[in-house]
Amino acid sequence: MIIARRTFLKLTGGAGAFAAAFAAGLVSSGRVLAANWNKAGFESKALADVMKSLGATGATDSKDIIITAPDIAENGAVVPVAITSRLPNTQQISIVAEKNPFPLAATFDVTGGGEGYVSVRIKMGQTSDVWAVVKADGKYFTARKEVKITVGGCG
Amino acid sequence: MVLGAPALIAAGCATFPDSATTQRIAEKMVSEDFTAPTPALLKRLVQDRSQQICSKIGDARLTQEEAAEVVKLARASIQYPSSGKLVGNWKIGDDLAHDGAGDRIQGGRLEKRKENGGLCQNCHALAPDEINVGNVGPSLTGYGLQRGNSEAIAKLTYERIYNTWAYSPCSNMPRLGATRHLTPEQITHMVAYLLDPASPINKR
Amino acid sequence: MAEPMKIRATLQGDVADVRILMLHPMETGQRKDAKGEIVPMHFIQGVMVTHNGKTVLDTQWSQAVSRNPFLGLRIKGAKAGDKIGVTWVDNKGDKRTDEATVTPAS
Amino acid sequence: MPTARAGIAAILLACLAAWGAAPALAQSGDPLGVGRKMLAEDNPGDLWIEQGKTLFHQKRGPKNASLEQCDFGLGPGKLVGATARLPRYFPDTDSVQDLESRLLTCMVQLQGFNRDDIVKRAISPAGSNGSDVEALALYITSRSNGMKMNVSLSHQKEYDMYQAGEYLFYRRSGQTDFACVQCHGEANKRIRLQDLIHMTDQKGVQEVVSTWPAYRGAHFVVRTMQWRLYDCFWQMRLPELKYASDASIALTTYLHYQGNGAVITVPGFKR
Repeated sequence: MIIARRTFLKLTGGAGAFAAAFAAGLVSSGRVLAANWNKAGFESKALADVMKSLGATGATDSKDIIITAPDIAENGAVVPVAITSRLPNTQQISIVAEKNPFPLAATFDVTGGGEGYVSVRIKMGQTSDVWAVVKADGKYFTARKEVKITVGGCG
Repeated sequence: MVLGAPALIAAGCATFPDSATTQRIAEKMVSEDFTAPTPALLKRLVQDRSQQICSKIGDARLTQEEAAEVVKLARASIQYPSSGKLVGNWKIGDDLAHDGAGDRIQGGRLEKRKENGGLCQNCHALAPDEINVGNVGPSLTGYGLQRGNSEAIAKLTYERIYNTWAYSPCSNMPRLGATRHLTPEQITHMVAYLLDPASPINKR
Repeated sequence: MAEPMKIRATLQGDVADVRILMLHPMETGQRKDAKGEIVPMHFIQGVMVTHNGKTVLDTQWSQAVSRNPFLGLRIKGAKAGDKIGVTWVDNKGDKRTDEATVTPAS
Repeated sequence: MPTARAGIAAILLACLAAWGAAPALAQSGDPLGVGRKMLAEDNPGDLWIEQGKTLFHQKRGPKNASLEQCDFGLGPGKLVGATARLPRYFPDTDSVQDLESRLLTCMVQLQGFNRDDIVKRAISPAGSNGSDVEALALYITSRSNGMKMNVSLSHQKEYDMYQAGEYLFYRRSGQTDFACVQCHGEANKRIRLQDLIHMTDQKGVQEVVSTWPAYRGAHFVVRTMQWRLYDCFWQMRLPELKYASDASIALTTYLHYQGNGAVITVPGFKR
């Protein structure tokens, strides 16, 4: 279905889309309100740079992080991703779609009684590994899962 | 559970319209309830003889005579490319097989492209590694591997795409050439895509 | 104008399962409208969730979060009747706060 | 036609069976299921219910009136259970109306809106905030949530509509030779990855009639049954189905009646 595909492309944008968006909007607007917003991380174009911005370079794989996401997503504009961390004292969870033009999608700081669990929906431009980067007890751990993106529709 | 005619109708006080009355009412809707940018496009709703025969309601069966008529009309409809060559370029055919666009009408405008997509991916499994394929029609994976690429197979394949009703009267598959959705030349590319040993559809 | 969120907070043992739906375009800044003009970038940058006034989740989002966002989280040590507060802030400075009460599992 | 279908299937299956072509999906369980479940559990469509409620009670239009006096068949303003019985015959308009055509009648008669204006905006652009009609249709239908679809064919015009709807469901035309049944007449079929609902089966048709209006994930708005039908004709390469036309109401009458007994659960969630 072509309308869906068009919509998908428009709403998610391509690589150029994200770059242009950042150049035109965020970077110059100076109206970034969230004080702790990780500008360097959200502007990073490579996984390694994202990890660096999070201070997570050299993080180790952990089986205590579970990524719940579809093997195949019908609609790349809405890919559900839930992260469960069983690591003691989970402090932060980030979701990174490696092949997105700007891979870092979201970071969640867990405080107080918050559990090591978040669920969200992200845009993905193409089939890619989705990474969970978890800070627990001051150390960084990762897990990843591939999500295949097909542009759904019947046209 | 398969649905039948509404048995509850008997319990009501209205009368069951006979099929001629229903047809009259419904055809009036068809003629009044659709819009198109041009009168010619509105004519797409007009059925040809074969479509009339193939619009069986519910469990109604095609009679042998009807099937024979559909086959006869289909056979007569088939035209071959002026070049006489039935096997084109499989790469073009590959693109066509994965193109589902063209000729739709929305917001008072016709989706006009140089040529229409072949629609294959919507209904058929294609190359072995493809996920985003339909299953309304049978899998075409390995089509050429099973059949070879003789002239006879090329002709059969061409004809089945051009007007599949010549072989399977009233099947769900569109008569892609006969309805002018595709040109004869486009169909030769799809034949190549199905038969060529180098085509992804014949990857082992 | 920011539309109200839909917040569900259901108790499962002593954990509140919190599900939040927000109405927001999450524009990437690249989409064109019907007239062919670029729709300016417009997305939620941060969402804060509180439990009886105490912050339990502080998020940073990019425009890669989907339109009409969903956020799910779990809060330990919750009781029926506890207050869950949610505030989002977008890159244009629009914000919206809504509150819900933790309900027992049905 | 079943004979014809079996025919083509038999010919091709015979060829395929020899080397056992299994589609990739069949081998890997349900790789789409996880995502579908996650999306359906938290449906953004819910956000439009409140909007629809506000629109319903607000005094609007040239006549500055609410829709509280609108009669959906159970009496003015009575919404609970009303959509479970639609489409139905309405004496005041002497016609069979579905939810959306009835809503149009009320917006014109009670509120003084211009019919053409509403129709033009009824189906909103993808990625928009949705239309008034979409929000209203969802709110009104949500008032029948949990109730069973119970369409009756007791008036002659209701019978006629049903029969015409069935006729249209099977009527093939256009360059794809499609009627509805070509895609919706068998179980476990897909167009690409999208499941096609088996509408000549009671369970299948019940799923259709109980889940619209629905949030359409790829469009980010609530879509209605009128949209669903319109979009099918578009994909079939046929002319555009007029909003709230008799043809659309006939098809809805046919499907809703077949789906009687389905428990209404809106908004649905469609990929």
